[in-house]
Amino acid sequence: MLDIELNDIPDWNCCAASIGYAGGGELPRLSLSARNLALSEQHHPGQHVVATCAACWLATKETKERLSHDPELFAETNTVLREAGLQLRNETPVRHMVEVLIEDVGYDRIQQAVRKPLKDIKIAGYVGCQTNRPFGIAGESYENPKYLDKFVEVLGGSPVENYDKKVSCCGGALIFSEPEKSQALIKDIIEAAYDGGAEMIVTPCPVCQMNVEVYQNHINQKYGTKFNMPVVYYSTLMAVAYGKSAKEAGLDGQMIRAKALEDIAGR
Amino acid sequence: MNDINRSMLEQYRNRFLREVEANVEEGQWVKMCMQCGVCAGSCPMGPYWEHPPQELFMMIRAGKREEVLSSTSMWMCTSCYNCIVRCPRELPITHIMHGLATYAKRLGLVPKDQPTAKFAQKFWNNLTKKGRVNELKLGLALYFMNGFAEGVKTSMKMQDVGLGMLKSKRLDPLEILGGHGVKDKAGFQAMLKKAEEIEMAKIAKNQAAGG
Amino acid sequence: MAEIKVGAYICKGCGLGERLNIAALEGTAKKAGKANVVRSHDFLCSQDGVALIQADINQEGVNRVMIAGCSRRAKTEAFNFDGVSISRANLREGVIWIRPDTADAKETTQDMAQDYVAMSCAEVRRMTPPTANDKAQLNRQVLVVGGGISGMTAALEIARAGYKATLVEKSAALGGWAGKLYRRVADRYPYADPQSNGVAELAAAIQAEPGITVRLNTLVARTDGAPGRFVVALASESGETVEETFGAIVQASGFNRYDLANLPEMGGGALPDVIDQAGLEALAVAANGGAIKRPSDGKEVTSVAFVQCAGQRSEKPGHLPYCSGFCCTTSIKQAMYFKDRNPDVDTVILYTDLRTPGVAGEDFYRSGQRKGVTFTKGVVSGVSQQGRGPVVAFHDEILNEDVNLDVDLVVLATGQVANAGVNIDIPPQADGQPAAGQPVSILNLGYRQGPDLPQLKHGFADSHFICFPYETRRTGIYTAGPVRRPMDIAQAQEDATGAALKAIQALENAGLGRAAHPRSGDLSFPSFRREGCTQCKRCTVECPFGAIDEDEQRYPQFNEARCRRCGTCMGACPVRVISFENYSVETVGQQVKAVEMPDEFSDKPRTRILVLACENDAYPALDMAGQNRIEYSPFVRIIPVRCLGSVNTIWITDALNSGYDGILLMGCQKGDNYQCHFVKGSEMAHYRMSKIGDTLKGMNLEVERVTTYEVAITDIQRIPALLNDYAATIEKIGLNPLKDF
Amino acid sequence: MTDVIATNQTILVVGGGISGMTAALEAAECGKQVVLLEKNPSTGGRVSQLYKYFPKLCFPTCGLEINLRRLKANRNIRLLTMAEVEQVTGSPGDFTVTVRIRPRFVTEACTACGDCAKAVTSEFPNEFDYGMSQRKGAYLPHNLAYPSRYVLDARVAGTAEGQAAKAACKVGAIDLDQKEEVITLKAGAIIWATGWKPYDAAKIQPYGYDRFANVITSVEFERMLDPFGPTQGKIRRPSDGATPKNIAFIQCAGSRDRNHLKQCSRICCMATLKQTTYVREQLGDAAQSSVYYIDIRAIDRIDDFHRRVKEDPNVTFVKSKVASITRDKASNDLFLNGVNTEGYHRYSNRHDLVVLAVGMEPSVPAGTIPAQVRANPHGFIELDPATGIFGAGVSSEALDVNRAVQNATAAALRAIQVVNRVAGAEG
Repeated sequence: MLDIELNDIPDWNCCAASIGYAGGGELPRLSLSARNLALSEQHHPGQHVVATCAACWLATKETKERLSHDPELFAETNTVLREAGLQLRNETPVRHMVEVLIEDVGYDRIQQAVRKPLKDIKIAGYVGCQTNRPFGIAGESYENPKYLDKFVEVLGGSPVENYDKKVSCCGGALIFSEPEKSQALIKDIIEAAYDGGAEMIVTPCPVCQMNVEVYQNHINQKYGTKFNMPVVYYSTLMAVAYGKSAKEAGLDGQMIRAKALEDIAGR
Repeated sequence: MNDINRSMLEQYRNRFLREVEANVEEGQWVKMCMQCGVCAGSCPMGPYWEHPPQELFMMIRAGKREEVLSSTSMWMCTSCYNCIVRCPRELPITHIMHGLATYAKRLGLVPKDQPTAKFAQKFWNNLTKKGRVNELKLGLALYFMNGFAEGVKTSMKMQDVGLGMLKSKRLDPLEILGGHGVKDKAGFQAMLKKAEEIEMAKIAKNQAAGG
Repeated sequence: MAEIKVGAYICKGCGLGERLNIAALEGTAKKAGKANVVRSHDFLCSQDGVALIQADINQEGVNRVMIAGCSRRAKTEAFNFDGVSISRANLREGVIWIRPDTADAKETTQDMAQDYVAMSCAEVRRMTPPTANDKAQLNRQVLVVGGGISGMTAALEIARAGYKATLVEKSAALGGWAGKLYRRVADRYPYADPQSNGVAELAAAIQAEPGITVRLNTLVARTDGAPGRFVVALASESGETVEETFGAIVQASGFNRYDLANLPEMGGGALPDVIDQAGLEALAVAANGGAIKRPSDGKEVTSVAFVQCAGQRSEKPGHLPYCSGFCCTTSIKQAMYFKDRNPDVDTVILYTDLRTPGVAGEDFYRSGQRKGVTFTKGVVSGVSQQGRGPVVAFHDEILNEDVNLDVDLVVLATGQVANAGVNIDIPPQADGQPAAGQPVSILNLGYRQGPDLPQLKHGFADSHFICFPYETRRTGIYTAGPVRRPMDIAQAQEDATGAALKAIQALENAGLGRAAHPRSGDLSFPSFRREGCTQCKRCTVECPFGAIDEDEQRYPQFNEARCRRCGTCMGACPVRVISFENYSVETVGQQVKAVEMPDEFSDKPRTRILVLACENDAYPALDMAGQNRIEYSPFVRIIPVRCLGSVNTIWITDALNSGYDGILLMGCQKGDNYQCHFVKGSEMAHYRMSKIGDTLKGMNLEVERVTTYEVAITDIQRIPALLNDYAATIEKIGLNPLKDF
Repeated sequence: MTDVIATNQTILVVGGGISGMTAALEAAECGKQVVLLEKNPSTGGRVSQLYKYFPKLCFPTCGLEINLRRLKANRNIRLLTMAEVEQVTGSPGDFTVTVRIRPRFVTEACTACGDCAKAVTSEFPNEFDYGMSQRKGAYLPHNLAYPSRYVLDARVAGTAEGQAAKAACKVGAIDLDQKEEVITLKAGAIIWATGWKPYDAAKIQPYGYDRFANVITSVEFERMLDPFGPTQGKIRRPSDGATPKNIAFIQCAGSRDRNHLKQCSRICCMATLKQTTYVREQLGDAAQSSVYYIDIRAIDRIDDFHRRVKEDPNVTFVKSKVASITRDKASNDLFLNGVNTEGYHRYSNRHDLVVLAVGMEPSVPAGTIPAQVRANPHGFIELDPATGIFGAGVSSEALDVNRAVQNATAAALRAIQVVNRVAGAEG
């Protein structure tokens, strides 16, 4: 529909997100993403590496950046890659899916493709951390990025203006090791969305999506709140707006069902 | 106290800053801190830090080796990068926190039962086994990480989450059969082994040279 | 001297024509004003209007021009005629803009305007176009006192501008403190490393500069005269003294080292390995790139602590209450001496506020950090000797704990003590010699008011003005470098260059007999009637600029080139023998008298209030009140004065005798934070007016009838309010009983 | 057509703020010919927008009045307003400068009587008040504006209001046909005194200047104190006009920060200490001031002033760079979040007004000057006599007024050295 074609990096490996550090040191961690980049250069020369996950994008892009600024580290990485029969030229642009949508496709074309505008749905655009920092989307500020709101707008929804917790952290991987502390953060994120009059939260980050959605019961138990806030991935919004069925849009995958979207998809 | 720790103590005596610069990821940035505290104020886990980053940096300069490396503080980092983007002096604080954590772990100074340390280790083990993370195994391992009894409680507590995610097909039940990982496992693991070697070689050098 | 011919020109523009009876004003100018030529014009500041006036000057021989229209502060460039005296009756800002355009205000407004016309005619009739004094002479030679980096720079910059400089240094070599530095702080991007102190290069440049004469081992034995004709006796070590004349003087006498013995609690003077920054420079010079060794046992220094603000920023006796500004970067630089050679040396800088301002400062700070210098925010409680070396006890402000730091060497960052010579505010002994404990004089001025420059604060000979850092109370003598204010080398060189310009400007002005700032270009200067003078010395004592000496017969000697034309002497003179060609007891006194006093049979309101307003602040504020159409009493008659210091009490008594009901003086803020542009003028006026109370009682008058206010140029709303309140007060106490005598 | 007599012995001064005026006056009072350019309609620059100077707490207009009197009296200086340098070619002793002059639509004939302003109704954000107030389309920039001539805003010049203004002017000073013109003139030496502008506070995102009404800048705070300013001299909260009781001052707002200006702007600490005295003077014990700082840089004698302020029980100092500001929607109060690094104390302090001590940015970054100058990467001019172009005031370094004037006086001599060499060569 927006004619973007993605192909898997053959035999990709996990980037260790930003939690590998207890086990692996600097070089082992960097080599993980370096391997993916090397594979991409080998199998899809000239293609961009596009990540749909914030953590993957950040880890991969950071690797690219640090290796290009640190010759010694770059050399060591290649020594390491040789063990896997690989070599890295480090020439591949690393991009986030959102970047591709905004910069290559553009809001206009995203809008043109809309079949079922998300009318009268108030949506809090929760950008989170790693899609936003330290790289972020060109031209956006760290504290109050606007692209997700624009996104909601072009899909026909109405964004929550200056959503207070737009870029605050959901605890990321610490949701596992420090559940109480992380859930406290999540509580604020959802609370702020309700304050802004949101019916649902949209996010470009899978980690955020999961963390903010799946722990609402626990938060309700602990804090006596009555949260029942759907949290959807931005692609879900697009799918619905572009006329896909609830199933195709993966709405059945929501633990907290996004009724408003299901209705539109059902029409 | 393990051997590396013992010999590092020997080599660096009271010059902890030099030790950090030589052995900790991005450690050479520590000296650039001007104690404005913007990192400490920007951290989402702020309230739980025993010593916030800027204070850790001051402690490093003051040679408080034991206190720093056995602190739980750097394990509070959620990698949200807020400190990095706000730091007026360009310190890659997130990485320094990760680096301190790694170093503390190598020196065997991590406080017992530090949950993030344990989880991060489990995550790493899980990942390095096959090159990809098996979420369900990781999940289970995680819930049992504090021993059996605790584990039962946790998994009960988390049951709905687990089931809910199964229902919503977020976790592929097949994964329990360990279906899914990199094909070139040998190369993958050789790569990681080599990387580890190179780093440990450096550290060994510093042990000898004292930075 | 051609006969006086007054031309009165009345403008009808800006609504004056509509609001005022111009014919009546012309009448006033003719009758009361005795103007020889009277004309009105629709738009006097137009080319046509200006041409009209110029034509009268050329053809009619008009040599006194009275312009009634806008304020003297407006259209100054248009009404700028050579060879004639000009006065301005302020009918716009001063009358129609501050009065309502109503029927019942019409008469009082007109009265106001007519009085101002009469006053300006009276004033201009008593003015003569000033001619520069005949003693004016151009001398392109500048004396620079002090051969440190400031003095060397000043001399070089003066010579490079095509003037001549004589550089006098008391020691045997040029360079001063800078010459003793191993390296100086970087003065160019990237502001990263210590660099050569630059003294050798400067000295070579001075050598090569034919315009500069260097005199080493030489002191200034005596300085007489004035800008353009300073006569200076230079005494060399050998005892011979030469006399030279100079157009202006730059004093770059620098600073003295703070005495470490004042800091025993820090080990100052007591512990061998506790030194000051100058001490460390000496060690570094001795090491000459090698390892720096500590004094006590010559051990190579492996750890050093720098204690910032040692004996500074503190009210304790013997301490310096100020921050010397340069010490933070200097300590960073000195820490680099160690780090650049051996990164393993531990260097700690203990500070409370790290003061590295600007681009240069912050870059240098970062560079220090990059080189591994440790910066600790800590308050040092003391330094003691324990075993082999000193131990610094301090409270770490960040980690909030007390620490004892063992080091090989401690460097105390002590401050600069100004070397400004004798403090002339401390009265000399009976024999005229400086009071005990006073340092030796630097300039040995033969001035009535003392041998050196007045000091501002903490012993520094600085200007009090933010906008005018080179304002000096001894015209033609400018301080530069740390004698003016604590500063580093880069600033001192900037400062020296600025002072060099002021010196050149002073000698050029002196050559033309022109006043220096703030009355720049004024050619008039005070003269006195010798036969009338009672030798009371008030003028010589009260001159804010020490411009007036006493000659052999103890008469005042005016040294016009030193004079700043404020008129404080004129205000001081009890027998009124001092006057300027264009500003005198007469020019103001006659304005006071020119105001029409309605007699007891008049049906007009009879209150009249005389306002003597400082032309620098009060008068502009009044203009701006007009600009904003803020109303005030129609009974005030305002006369601008050069400075409240020039107000002679005769004006007050004459005014009261001629029937004014009250007199208001408006001058600038006095006291420690004085804003008076002539330093003491406002102060003097307040003092003199405080004395007038008795006179008033003698005349059976209420003290309120003479009131003095401190105002500022920003009191655009306050001043009209003050005038109105005062008018109300006068209403309350009633008319002046002397009115109708 | 503006005609200017200038030779290769003329000194061109670019910028009519206090540094440029000083350089021009000091040179002219040495007998030199000077052309002074100012891009705004009137001289005075940044300092004319300040309420008081530190540490004397005296009024900038006081010194401005003196300088204006010197300027009016001096025939060696030719002042061109609304003029900007387009290009400089040539070499020391022989520069050719092209200058673009925007139309004022009001001629020298103007008497500043104000009739035109009465005839014009439309209003525009007042630049002099940083847009905190409105001004007429025909206006005198401020009380001490010099030249004392009105300005007709280009946006009304072409309209019926322009005609109305023209009709209202009895002295025929309004010329609606004025066009932008470009002139070229000679100069022997150039003094570059284009000064500074406040750093754009909106770029400091964590402080929400662009989102929160009660977060203002230090320069805006100065304007509030002017009786003729946007709040008639009263300290007020923009959100509701209420009098603040608990004011925060945030230091290094845009300075000492790799995300913004790397340099320390030098003046901000003193400006804040000064502004706490405004609060004390106007609100007494009814208001508290809190200063959030990294280092208080009160150099030399000025440290006395620093100590005096510290003695004020209503002023507290917190060693901390504030991490972020959040707003209480109901009250529009602000929460400053951060850590006091002296002993690690977390805070989330409530304030009802926040003043950002914004840094100094060169108005014309040295790298963009249309001439050969020696520039450092921070955008300031470094001394290089070989160029014949000399920085004066803040175009050469972040300076306070006193140091800027000192620096401008030095620049005047450097320029004189060049033209005197020319004079010498030409005999």
